[in-house]
Amino acid sequence: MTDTLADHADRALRRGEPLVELIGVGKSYGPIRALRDVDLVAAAGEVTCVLGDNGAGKSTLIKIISGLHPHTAGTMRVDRVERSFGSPREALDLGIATVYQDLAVVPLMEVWRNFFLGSELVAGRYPLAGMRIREMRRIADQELRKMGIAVADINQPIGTLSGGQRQCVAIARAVYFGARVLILDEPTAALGVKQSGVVLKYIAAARDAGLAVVFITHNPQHAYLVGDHFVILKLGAAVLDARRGTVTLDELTTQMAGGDELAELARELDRR
Amino acid sequence: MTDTLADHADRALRRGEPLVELIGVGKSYGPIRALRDVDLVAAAGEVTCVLGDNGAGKSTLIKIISGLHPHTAGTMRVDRVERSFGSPREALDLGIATVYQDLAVVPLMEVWRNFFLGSELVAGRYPLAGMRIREMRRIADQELRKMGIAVADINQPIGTLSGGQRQCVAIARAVYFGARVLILDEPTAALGVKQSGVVLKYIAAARDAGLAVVFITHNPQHAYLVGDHFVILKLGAAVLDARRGTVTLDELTTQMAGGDELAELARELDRR
Amino acid sequence: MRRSLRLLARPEAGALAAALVIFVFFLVVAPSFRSMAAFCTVLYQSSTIGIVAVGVGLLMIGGEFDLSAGVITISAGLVNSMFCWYLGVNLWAGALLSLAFCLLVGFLNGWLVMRTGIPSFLVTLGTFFVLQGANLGVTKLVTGSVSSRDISAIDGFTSLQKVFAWSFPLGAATVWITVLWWALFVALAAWTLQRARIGNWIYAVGGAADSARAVGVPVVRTKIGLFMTVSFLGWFVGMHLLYRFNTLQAGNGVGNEFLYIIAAVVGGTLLTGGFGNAFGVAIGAFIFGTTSLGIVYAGWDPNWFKAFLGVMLLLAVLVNTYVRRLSSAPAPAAPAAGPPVPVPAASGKEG
Amino acid sequence: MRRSLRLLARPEAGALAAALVIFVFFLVVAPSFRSMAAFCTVLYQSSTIGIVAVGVGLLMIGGEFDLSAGVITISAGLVNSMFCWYLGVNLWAGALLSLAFCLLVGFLNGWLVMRTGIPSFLVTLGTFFVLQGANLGVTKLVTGSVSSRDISAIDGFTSLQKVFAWSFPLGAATVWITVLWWALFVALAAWTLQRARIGNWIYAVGGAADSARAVGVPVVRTKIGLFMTVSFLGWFVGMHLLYRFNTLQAGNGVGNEFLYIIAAVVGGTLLTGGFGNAFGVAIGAFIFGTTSLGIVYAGWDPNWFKAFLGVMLLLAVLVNTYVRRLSSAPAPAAPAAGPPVPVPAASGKEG
Amino acid sequence: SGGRDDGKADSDSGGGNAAGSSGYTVAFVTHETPGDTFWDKVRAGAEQAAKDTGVTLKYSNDPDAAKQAQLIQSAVDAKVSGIATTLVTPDALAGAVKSAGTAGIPVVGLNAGIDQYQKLGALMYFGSDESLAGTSVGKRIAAQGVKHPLCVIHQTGSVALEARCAGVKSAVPGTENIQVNGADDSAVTTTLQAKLAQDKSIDYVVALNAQVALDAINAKQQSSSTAKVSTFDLNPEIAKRIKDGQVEFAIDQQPYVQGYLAVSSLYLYLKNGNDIGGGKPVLTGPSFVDSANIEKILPFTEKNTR
Ligand SMILES: Nc1ncnc2c1ncn2[C@@H]1O[C@H](COP(=O)(O)OP(=O)(O)OP(=O)(O)O)[C@@H](O)[C@H]1O
Ligand SMILES: Nc1ncnc2c1ncn2[C@@H]1O[C@H](COP(=O)(O)OP(=O)(O)OP(=O)(O)O)[C@@H](O)[C@H]1O
Ligand SMILES: [Mg+2]
Ligand SMILES: [Mg+2]
Repeated sequence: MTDTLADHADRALRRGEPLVELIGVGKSYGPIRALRDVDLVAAAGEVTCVLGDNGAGKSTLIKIISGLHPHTAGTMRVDRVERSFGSPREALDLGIATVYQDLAVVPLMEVWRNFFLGSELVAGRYPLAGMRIREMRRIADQELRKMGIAVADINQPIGTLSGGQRQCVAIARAVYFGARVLILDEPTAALGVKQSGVVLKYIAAARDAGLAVVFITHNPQHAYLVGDHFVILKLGAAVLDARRGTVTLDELTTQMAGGDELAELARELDRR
Repeated sequence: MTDTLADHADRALRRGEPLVELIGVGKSYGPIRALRDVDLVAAAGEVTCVLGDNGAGKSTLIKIISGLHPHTAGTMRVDRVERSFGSPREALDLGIATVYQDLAVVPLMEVWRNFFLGSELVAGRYPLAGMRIREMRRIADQELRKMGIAVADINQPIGTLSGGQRQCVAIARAVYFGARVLILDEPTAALGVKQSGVVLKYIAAARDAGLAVVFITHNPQHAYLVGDHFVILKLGAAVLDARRGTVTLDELTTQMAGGDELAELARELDRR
Repeated sequence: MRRSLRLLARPEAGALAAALVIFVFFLVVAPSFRSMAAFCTVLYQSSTIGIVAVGVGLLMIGGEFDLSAGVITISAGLVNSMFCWYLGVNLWAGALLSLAFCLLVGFLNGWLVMRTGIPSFLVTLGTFFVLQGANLGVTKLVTGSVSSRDISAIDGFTSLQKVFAWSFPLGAATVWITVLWWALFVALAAWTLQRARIGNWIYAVGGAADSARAVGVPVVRTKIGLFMTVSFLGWFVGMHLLYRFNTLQAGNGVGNEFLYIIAAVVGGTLLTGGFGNAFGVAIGAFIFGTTSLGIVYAGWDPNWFKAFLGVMLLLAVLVNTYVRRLSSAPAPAAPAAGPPVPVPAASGKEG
Repeated sequence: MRRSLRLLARPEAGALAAALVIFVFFLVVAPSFRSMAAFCTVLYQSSTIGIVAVGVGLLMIGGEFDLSAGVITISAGLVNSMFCWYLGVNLWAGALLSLAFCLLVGFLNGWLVMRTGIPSFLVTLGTFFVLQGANLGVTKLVTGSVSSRDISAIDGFTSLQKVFAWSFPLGAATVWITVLWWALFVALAAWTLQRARIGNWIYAVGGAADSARAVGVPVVRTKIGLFMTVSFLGWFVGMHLLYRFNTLQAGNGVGNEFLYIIAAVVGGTLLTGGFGNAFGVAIGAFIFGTTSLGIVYAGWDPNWFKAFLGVMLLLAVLVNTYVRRLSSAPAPAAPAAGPPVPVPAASGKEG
Repeated sequence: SGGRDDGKADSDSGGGNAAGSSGYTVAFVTHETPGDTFWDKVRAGAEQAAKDTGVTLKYSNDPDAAKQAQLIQSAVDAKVSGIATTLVTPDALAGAVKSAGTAGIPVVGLNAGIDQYQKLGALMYFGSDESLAGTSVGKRIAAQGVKHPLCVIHQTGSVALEARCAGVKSAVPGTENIQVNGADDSAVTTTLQAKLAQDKSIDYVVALNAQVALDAINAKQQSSSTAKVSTFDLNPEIAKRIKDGQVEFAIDQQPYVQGYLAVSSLYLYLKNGNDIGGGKPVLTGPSFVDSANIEKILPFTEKNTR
């Protein structure tokens, strides 16, 4: 899998260089303020983990970076240039690829078509040029197999896949097309232990290939396995912003769960 | 929260009595065999955990129990009576409530309407009897608060909630209406540490109130915290079927992840 | 509670604003529009569209179409009229027979849709053609012409006319009973949608039928019930036509099915189902009635009638959309591509 | 590859079977249907519906409707005819002007839909009314009557007729060039949908516009392009009508928009978008052509025409659904409520 | 060449009163389906009369009987001075016409309703009689030995069209009806083509409007049928076809006259209390247009007055 990433990664990336910077970013949905005054840096060769309660604004944050919603306050810089994306296309064109929590797949379309949607391989530059279908099928199949997912038929509508299989397609797609920045919104949520492991390996490989990775997860263990930088959101605001080394896994877990509640839970549930 | 469960639980339940039994159950989607020859017992006062890879057939299994698809082979018994459900209504009427992986909410409808959908509180028995709306709002709000979720407005369309918030609504609903059997398909997938804890507490409380719980999860830790019985599916067939005590957490994790791969992963990713 | 009231009021607020704009516009440009008589005529015209439109609106909220809703009004009248004329029996018997017939057609529509999985658009298109053909074929067979015979001399006519086509003067104006019936049906539908359990089910089967089924909503029964409601209201309007005009043209009614759909959609019903409101549909019918008669009152060139109608409709929808946006203040939509979240105002595939 | 071919062939297999059943049925019951001439007539009739239906099918796969597709054919012809007749210029200039006009209308339709978030059903309903009114109003203004004048004497007529309305004898039968054009457009659309990148986008914007946008599909441009494709094909048929019949009735074309939609849906296009197939749409048009003429060839009672049409259409759709179920062998649907998974055959809100 | 002939573009300019100068407003309500040539001429006649008499004309139309009744009602609401209306569905319109009477507004009937207009309370009637016109056509073609004519109904369920065909059938029992989609010329052509191929014994096609007659000629050529064609109503194209013999004749009920007389009679009634027709209907047709008189009529069809 490292080959895929290495093949596609932008070779001009230098470790530590900030690719995406958010400064005081805020976002309101009408009367609802989902995000306020958040700072975040996604640097090349680093994994930034965003953690937080349900409804804390994590998805909102990454939707801003990936161009799905424009932000309503603060500034965003990509490659040190201030930007406000009008559409996800603009983000994609800057090499920012995203796995959305709600997946962004088209249920009635075949798996391989979903994989290449928006970035089809074509045989020529004229408008109705044929797609290189055979190649697209092969690549889609191959990338999925690398994640340990063998779908019965790469031509089946993606709506007939299991939840986890769909998740894998979305991840494989983002990894394949993420040239500079890779954003993942709870990629391991629907995945089993094995597939989660594969995804974590992907994240590590992307980091090693020099990409900037933004990784949203509810699992502090997962975050701690690969993260360089941890941001915890609470009610739309950042309550913790720490580099690896300045925070331990236990601290992270405690922060996320709201202090002692977790200890109590473990005690309560402990049956042994 | 125990109050909710105790209030609604069927008082006639006796611990250990099998409420749902599957014997050699199989299911094909046209040419695709998603499930073959699976045995499973959900007994009152016990938590049965179903684990397995993505696409192993876990959701298919619970869809059979909850009446969404009929099975194509084997037999299912509910309360020792052989049954094949024609619709989820029949399952609900037998006190079987389900949280589906894809949630089964109606995005455009208000949160409280979704909460009570299919089981509305009405003021009378005549056809156009008014619903007890105020009461329904209060209950929905209260049940969500118990899970630590305070939605800004119980009247907002559920489609505007975050992924985790929606999950909480679905869980709260099933818990509230689950009188005898509670089925949960990856309920904690989109949840943070705190909310996951709450859900596990619910499961424990349901068990203690005498309900039979079927709990699908990818998280062996979660499963081990509450489970009495563990079934691991692989490619549609059961590969492990063990009671608590005959299996350790490590064995469970290893079985799920396919042996040594996990150890290798931990080694590979270990950066400390 | 305040907040919730605001939300409940939202869907029809836009339609209401649009109706007001159009109404005031015609008050200004058409002097003869400024009378109680004209207003009553508009109300009457709106009610004949609006009664069936209420049912069609419910059905569309429930995620289905009924293209046979226009011709069934005529079928209803013809069954009643020809049965009684041919056999010479009391008209009440014919009216009941006709009711049974219409309910059966509605049931068949719904049953076929649910049983075969064929889209309701196609199933009811089939019914539409069949009814249209049967109206003509049977009428010619029975009466030898393309219109039914005058039934005003048959027993039961006066009492039925009282029920379905009664009118009373109000100053210089005439108020038709259909307007009152319309108000009643709208109120009933509004209650059902907002307060009754079945209303919850209607929204659910239209918004996400599979999810609704999964939580135990009787999807099949709800949808079949909606089809039958539409045919019932079609029967009602058919009775009105028959007892107001005594005879019916067998070829009429065609095209009205789209007026009903237009009224529903102008009133804010989502074409893809799951969102809408009974008052909105009523206002949609009123907008249509006002516009089509307003143009006449204003005395504009009838060659351009349709063009005016089109422009007015577009205006109404624009005002509607604009006001609803204002009042619900949703996420500032990403430029051009429509809001990405299911905020009803402009969501779904139409967004 | 074998497997994939089977899958690609699937959507239209049902429609094809239905077409064959209907065709053979009429071969059996109508002796005069059994001739090359009759077949060519059916093909011609199908092509005049089918050409626009291809575009409408693409648009519906892309999740939108165009109700103005019927009248725009007449608008196209009228613009060409009246411009050249009034100014006495070469007809080619008028044809190009008309093309520009039609593309503009298509663009406006699409732009309004995307910009305002108003459902395309309403926007194009507005355009439909406006065009219908303008056709009549302008024609009356320019020519003083409600039909355009004979243009067969104006320069460029013969060459344009060669392009749009040429025909050649084939034995006793006449083959119209529209049939060839139709085949070409269908082939092009089929290529686009199956093989071109834009086809991928069309399915995506119809199946899940928000998801498509999220992965970088230019949703707005794709949809506007689809609206313009429909107007282009409308223009094409308008040119055929003009150069075949020389004069046009300003009130014509109304109602055809639904024939296009019917052809698309009978051919297996999902009314809610995201699923369908160019060949399917073509077969849908052919089924419609065969049925409506077959009834005439069979000499059945014309009073019942619509009833026969309705029954035949329902039959066609039933055969289509049944064959598709068989060939794709999806999950055995839960009784009555339709399959709970998005297997296209009968999914979506219509399921 | 071949375009508009600049010389005669503005035919009906000329003197006369400006509209409205006599102070009367006449509502003119018909069952026109928009875009029909026939009704266009009725309206042209009405407009000319309005211009000549200084009446303000309000024309409106709807083919649906209930909506037509509604249009009459709105004219009553608008307190016009007089109403001219077609009475194609007398029973359905009776209520609205009565309410005009109650409001003291004079009503005249035109085009259809010759037997019922008096019962409804209309003062005068100008028109032909659809079934009489049909019978005249039937008699004329029966005299040529026609056995099996085809009568083409281009609007489903239209009372007026059915009456014409019934008239033809009363004179030629072998008459067969066919329904076509009048809004689509290619559909009309192919349907007729199919019918002519299906039944070779059809020896005559009676079209009920001019455009359908043109389509019938097309269909005839395509199916190499020898059936002859005649039509109701005129337009410039048909006039030319009559001249070159492709259409045998057209039966004309002089729509322009119907419109003109309906408005001017109301004017005279209001102004002067006149009663045209002396309590009897005034017939404007049927009159035949064939090769014998086409030369005289051709120029008028070009001007849209015949
Ligand atoms: N409607 C369907 N049609 C065809 N195949 C299906 C359908 N539903 C599920 N499948 C297939 O059946 C298999 C089992 O699916 P299922 O959803 O039960 O898996 P799962 O164990 O729940 O996986 P996950 O953990 O990813 O949710 C998968 O291979 C899936 O592609
Ligand atoms: N389109 C919208 N309209 C209104 N409110 C919204 C919208 N989208 C999100 N919200 C609200 O914004 C808040 C943040 O939502 P977001 O989806 O960013 O949370 P999240 O951190 O991703 O949660 P989760 O972990 O549950 O996915 C929530 O309260 C949610 O209800
Ligand atoms: Mg989220
Ligand atoms: Mg699953």
